[in-house]
Amino acid sequence: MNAAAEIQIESVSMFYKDNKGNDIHALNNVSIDIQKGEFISLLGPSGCGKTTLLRIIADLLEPSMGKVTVCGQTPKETRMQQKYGIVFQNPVLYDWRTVKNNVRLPLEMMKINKTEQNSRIEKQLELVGLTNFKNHYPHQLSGGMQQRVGIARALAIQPEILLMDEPFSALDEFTREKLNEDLLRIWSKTNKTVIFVTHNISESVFLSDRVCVLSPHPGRLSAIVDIDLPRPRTREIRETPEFFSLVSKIRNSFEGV
Amino acid sequence: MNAAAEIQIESVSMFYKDNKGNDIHALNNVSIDIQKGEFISLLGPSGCGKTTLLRIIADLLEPSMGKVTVCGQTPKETRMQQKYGIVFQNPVLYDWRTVKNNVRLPLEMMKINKTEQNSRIEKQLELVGLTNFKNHYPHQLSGGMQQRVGIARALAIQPEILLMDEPFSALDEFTREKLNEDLLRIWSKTNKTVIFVTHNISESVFLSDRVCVLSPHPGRLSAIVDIDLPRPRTREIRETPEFFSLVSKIRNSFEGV
Amino acid sequence: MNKNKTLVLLVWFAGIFALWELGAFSLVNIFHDKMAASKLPYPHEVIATLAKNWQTLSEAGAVTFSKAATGFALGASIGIILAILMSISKIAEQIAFPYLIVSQMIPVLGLAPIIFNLVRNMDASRIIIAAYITFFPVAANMLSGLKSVDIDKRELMYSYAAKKPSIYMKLMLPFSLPYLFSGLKIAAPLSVTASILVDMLGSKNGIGVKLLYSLYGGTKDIFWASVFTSALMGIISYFIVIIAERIFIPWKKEFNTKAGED
Amino acid sequence: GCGSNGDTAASGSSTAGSSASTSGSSESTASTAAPDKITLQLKWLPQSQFMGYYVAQEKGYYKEQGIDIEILPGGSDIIPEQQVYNGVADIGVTWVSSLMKYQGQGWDLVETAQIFQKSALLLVSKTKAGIKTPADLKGKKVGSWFGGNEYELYAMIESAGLNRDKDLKLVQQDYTMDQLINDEIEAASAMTYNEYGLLLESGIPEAELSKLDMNEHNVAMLEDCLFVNSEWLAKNEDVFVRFLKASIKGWEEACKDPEAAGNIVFNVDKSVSLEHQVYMAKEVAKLVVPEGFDAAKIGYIDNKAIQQTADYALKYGLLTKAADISKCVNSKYWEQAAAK
Amino acid sequence: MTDKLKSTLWPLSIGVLTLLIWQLGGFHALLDLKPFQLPVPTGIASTLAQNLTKALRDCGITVSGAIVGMIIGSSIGFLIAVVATVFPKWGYGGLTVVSAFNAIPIVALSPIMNRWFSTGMGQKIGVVTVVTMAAMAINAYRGLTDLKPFSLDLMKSYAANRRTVFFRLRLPNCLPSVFTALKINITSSMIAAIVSEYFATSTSGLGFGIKDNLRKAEMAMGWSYITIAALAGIVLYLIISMVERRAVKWHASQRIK
Ligand SMILES: Nc1ncnc2c1ncn2[C@@H]1O[C@H](COP(=O)(O)OP(=O)(O)OP(=O)(O)O)[C@@H](O)[C@H]1O
Ligand SMILES: Nc1ncnc2c1ncn2[C@@H]1O[C@H](COP(=O)(O)OP(=O)(O)OP(=O)(O)O)[C@@H](O)[C@H]1O
Ligand SMILES: Cc1ncc(C[n+]2csc(CCO)c2C)c(N)n1
Ligand SMILES: [Mg+2]
Ligand SMILES: [Mg+2]
Repeated sequence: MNAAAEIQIESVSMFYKDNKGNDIHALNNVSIDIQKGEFISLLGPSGCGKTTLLRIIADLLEPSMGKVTVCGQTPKETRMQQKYGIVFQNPVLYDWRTVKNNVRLPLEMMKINKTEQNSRIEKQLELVGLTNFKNHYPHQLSGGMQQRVGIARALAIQPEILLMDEPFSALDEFTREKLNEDLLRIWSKTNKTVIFVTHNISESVFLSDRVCVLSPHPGRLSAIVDIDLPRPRTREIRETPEFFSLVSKIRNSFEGV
Repeated sequence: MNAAAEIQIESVSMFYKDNKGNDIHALNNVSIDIQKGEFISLLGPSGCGKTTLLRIIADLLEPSMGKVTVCGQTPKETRMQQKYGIVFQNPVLYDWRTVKNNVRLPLEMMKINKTEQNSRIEKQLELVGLTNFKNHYPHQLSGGMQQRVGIARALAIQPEILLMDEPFSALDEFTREKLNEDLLRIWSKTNKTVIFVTHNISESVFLSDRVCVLSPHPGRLSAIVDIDLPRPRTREIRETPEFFSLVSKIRNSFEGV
Repeated sequence: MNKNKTLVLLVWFAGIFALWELGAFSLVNIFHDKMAASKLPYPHEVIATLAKNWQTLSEAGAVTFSKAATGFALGASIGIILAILMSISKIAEQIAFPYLIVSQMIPVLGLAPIIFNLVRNMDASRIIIAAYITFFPVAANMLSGLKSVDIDKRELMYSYAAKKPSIYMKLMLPFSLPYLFSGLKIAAPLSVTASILVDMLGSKNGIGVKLLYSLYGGTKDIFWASVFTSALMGIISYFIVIIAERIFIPWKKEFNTKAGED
Repeated sequence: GCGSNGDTAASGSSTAGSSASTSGSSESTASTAAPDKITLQLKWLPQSQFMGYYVAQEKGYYKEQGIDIEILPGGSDIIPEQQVYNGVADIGVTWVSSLMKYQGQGWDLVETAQIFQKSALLLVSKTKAGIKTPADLKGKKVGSWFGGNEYELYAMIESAGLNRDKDLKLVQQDYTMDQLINDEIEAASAMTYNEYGLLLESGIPEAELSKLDMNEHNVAMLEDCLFVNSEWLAKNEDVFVRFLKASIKGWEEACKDPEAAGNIVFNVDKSVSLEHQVYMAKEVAKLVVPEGFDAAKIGYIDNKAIQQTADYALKYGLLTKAADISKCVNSKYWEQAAAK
Repeated sequence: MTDKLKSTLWPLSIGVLTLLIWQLGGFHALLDLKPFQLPVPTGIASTLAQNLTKALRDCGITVSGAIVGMIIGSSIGFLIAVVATVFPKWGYGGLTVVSAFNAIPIVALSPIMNRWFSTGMGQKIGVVTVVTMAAMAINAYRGLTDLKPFSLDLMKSYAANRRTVFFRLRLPNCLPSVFTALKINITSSMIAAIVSEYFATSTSGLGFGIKDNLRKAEMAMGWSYITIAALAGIVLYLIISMVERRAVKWHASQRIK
């Protein structure tokens, strides 16, 4: 156990109740230490507990067993200090707010002044390529566009800890790769901690310092793979043999499940 | 124009209205002929109009201009004959039905007898790996599991025409690849027409007879690529140079946008 | 209802009781209001009267309550049917809704003779009047539920070329159940009101009769005890709807309230 | 005009009309034939105001006449004229002026007996308000039930030379006396037999109250009478005569022993105290059989009083044209019934 | 535009047809009514024309009482819903209490309010207040608590306090329900105001006019007052639905074709 770790996940288990009152064992004894400024990915098959783990870290869910420490305090305290920025698996936009105002939402909450709000909104919408849609309502957007609004909203916070749950799953490969790079650029400038849920192995390799592979039923940590590719990473790195070998290493640890 | 085509899309354009009443040009003059039994993919960046086109074919939307013919009749007539099976981009499950009963929904509508219903449900849930969750409610499932229920529901219909809107986007690569193969197996056995929206190039190459690449703002057909890989296709084909060359061909046509 | 909620409810009623008691006390002793007994009588006295006359009041209450149930059943059914008709056709809604509002503006005093002439039977007229008073909130709520159905959920049905009956049975109705139940929660106590009003249209017994006679006969204590009884019936009817809601909406198991706030 | 007159009814005065006519008025045969069902619509709640009918019912006088009676209570939302015209009830109790108004509008209703011979309406005030004569009403807030009950007040006000719109403020009363007790109004409408008694029972001593009596100021209009739909009457003459017979007998008995009558009414409905019911019975007796009135003539229609009622109704705006008394009223059945 | 035209033309033409049937004695034949029981439209109209100023004055009195009472009652109802939302444990009782009030008939309430308020207006407002509380409380409660999945999680992740959650999430979310309640309350406030006037210490208002005239066999007068009440009700309803269309245009109910 590393005392200096920014996020300590200690033997976390999670049981849900099904509608007959039986336990569904979603996570089993997961322990991970995450360093400050680290970019870590959670990888695993559908239903293995990635979202569950993320929600526990974000204090949206209490673990049934075990404990999570974030910045030396409870997740709740961290949450109360507004240190989290979360991209949810479904975009969770507010129907009554336009794109612009959905992104503005957390900024209002953080008492950021209006001009700063506007400039951040501009910047993030630019980043995700939605500048022309800023006055649209969510129901007027395509699925991928909605997801991008959710990304812009989380990035606009410039959070200490960025939790992203399959943020790019609804995006085409090009937008995805572009946003991968943008994300890395932002991250390297600000040195925030990122926990990134994905089911795309090469994405996880491209982005992360470490990749945590979860196996399902119940969700267990089956491997942690260090990604020792140099940074800054650019598009070209995807073509290198090191990259491929890491991808297949992970794929194997995955398949071994 | 091919008179024998199962689905004829003729110069279809689509305008939405934004909230100021201005037109949003979503599709511009798209024409595609799709043969009976063909597996065709729609590929394109987020917001380029893939869903819009699919919805027009499915008679969920009227094109602003142009016309679509399906099986020699209007999409409406085809819809009324219950020939469509659709996987929506978000799973669209009914909260008040369990997994099992969500899959059952279209079967009830098609007046299929109860034993047949049950056997089809079993089979499809088996296929998507949700047998153990058949009595759960949608809110008790992970994102990817919900999407798989949507897939099972569409397959259970055994439709003439299968329209799939990014069905595997929330799935991990392994599940995805497995389902890719399952889908091909089912398709080759039944020889149904499939229109498959995806933003995953290699998936589109693996699955399709032809890949239609759309470019955005407004959505236009920028290329149609024939995939002349032999069938039946198995996992191994993904490693062949032909596969790679097709992928990069499409990637290029894509990037050329 | 669990023990906790019962307790909460008890605290509520105790609180209201105490406040009321205080109010009555100050009316008598601080404001020296000579109308105190009819403005705000001591609740303990009302309850004492209620206890003393429990036999007659509960009998009268039962008569009224059973009529309320009939009126409610009919009114709610009409409300649901109207809402469905209005949701099936926008034109129907545009035609009907304004006239439903108009219908609600016709007081029973003007309506009763017309209804009687229609059905030529006093008991039937009474039931119709009770239903007439009850149906509107059900219709309005149900309609707003039917109109709130997510568009993608509708499209799924549409893609199956589902017929109207299955669309309603399998989608629209289940979806709008929570809305319907809101309407029923409003309508259930209202049906007690309606039934009381119908009592007043020349019935021989019922809590409405007690209310009217005691009001005009100057028996203030019975009047207030009857008011309490009708309120109590309202609460009972409300709880019946709540129980029904639990039974009919099992999938709505508070998965929204689970994530509390700080 | 007052709708169809008594002629049509008179023409069928033979016993041919009714199927139950064979049982006639002989008191013994009633038990064999099925009794005729009759519904009576009261103008107000079941109280000693209507004790005659309750006594007759209780003592079986209707049964003796081969009548199965149902007495429908009234209330603030019930208009007896409409109930009878629509056929909800066969026979109704209402105030004469109100009936005249309906007749004037074309409702085919006819008065057949006058139960109350005097007006029972009072204007009651607290002595401290200083209202001793109608003229003292000037500048006061005066309560009325309206809806046809205001014309005696109009007559009283204008007979004192006051203008009812300018010289005082007439407001609506809610059928309780609370507004007077609460000093929201200075004078309130009250019936001698009911509201006035309620005031006393509420603890206000009689000495603190002053009342203006319509009869004393010669502005009385007739109140409780029996009326029917002419069409119905034509088909049910015999039953109706038998009904009148039993009712008169009931009233006679009730006025003889109001205490007992009050008790009988109390047993019908206990929401009002026995004490008040008995008080009411005693007061009502004074209206049905006033001093000097022959108890055998209960229900007698005094054309002079009717005429005065009609005159005031016309003068103070209830009626727009004079009522033809001969068509509004038909005494024939009462005469048949009263003839022993 | 044509849609708007249709939406007024249809009800209007039905109304005209109804009036015509009524005028020509259709209802009288059907219901076996005499014109002196139910006057014909022209009779009502000419009576109304003769007494228009008085009728309008009475209408003003009733409508203003109804509106003020509705505003107070709806506000109280809303407040109760808020309490029930913010303090779920305790607020639950408030909803029960409010439904108890809903079971006290106007006929009993009016004399009570006569004691409490010496003026007709005060009494009217008092009655309407009590009558309109429940519909608002119950509907607003549903609107405040029936949130889309995860929308509360989003707020929680911002460490939003109750106040913020309330104003930024619950309040906009409950708007559609509030409008439903207002539509119900429009009618119930009018009828409550009217019936309260049956017993008010005053001789003005539509209720007095209706009752006084109907009792005195002045049917045309009585029905002209009923007509005015109906018209006032419609106008109030139209105002509410116009505001609704503007305020909740993002909601599904405003988007169905
Ligand atoms: N509210 C709930 N009630 C009951 N079971 C639940 C609930 N939420 C999740 N589960 C179960 O917990 C397990 C893990 O779910 P989770 O959402 O964490 O998966 P995931 O790894 O995010 O999957 P995906 O990639 O499909 O999103 C699943 O088996 C799911 O059925
Ligand atoms: N209801 C609507 N109202 C207005 N504009 C809309 C509506 N639906 C879609 N659009 C617009 O039409 C364009 C195409 O949307 P569509 O959903 O077809 O994209 P897509 O190709 O499916 O994208 P994605 O991959 O992100 O799902 C987008 O620009 C979107 O903003
Ligand atoms: C419908 C109607 N309601 C009340 C009265 C007035 N009124 C007549 S008798 C009576 C009871 C006296 O105890 C009252 C209040 C009426 N004439 N008509
Ligand atoms: Mg997940
Ligand atoms: Mg799409």
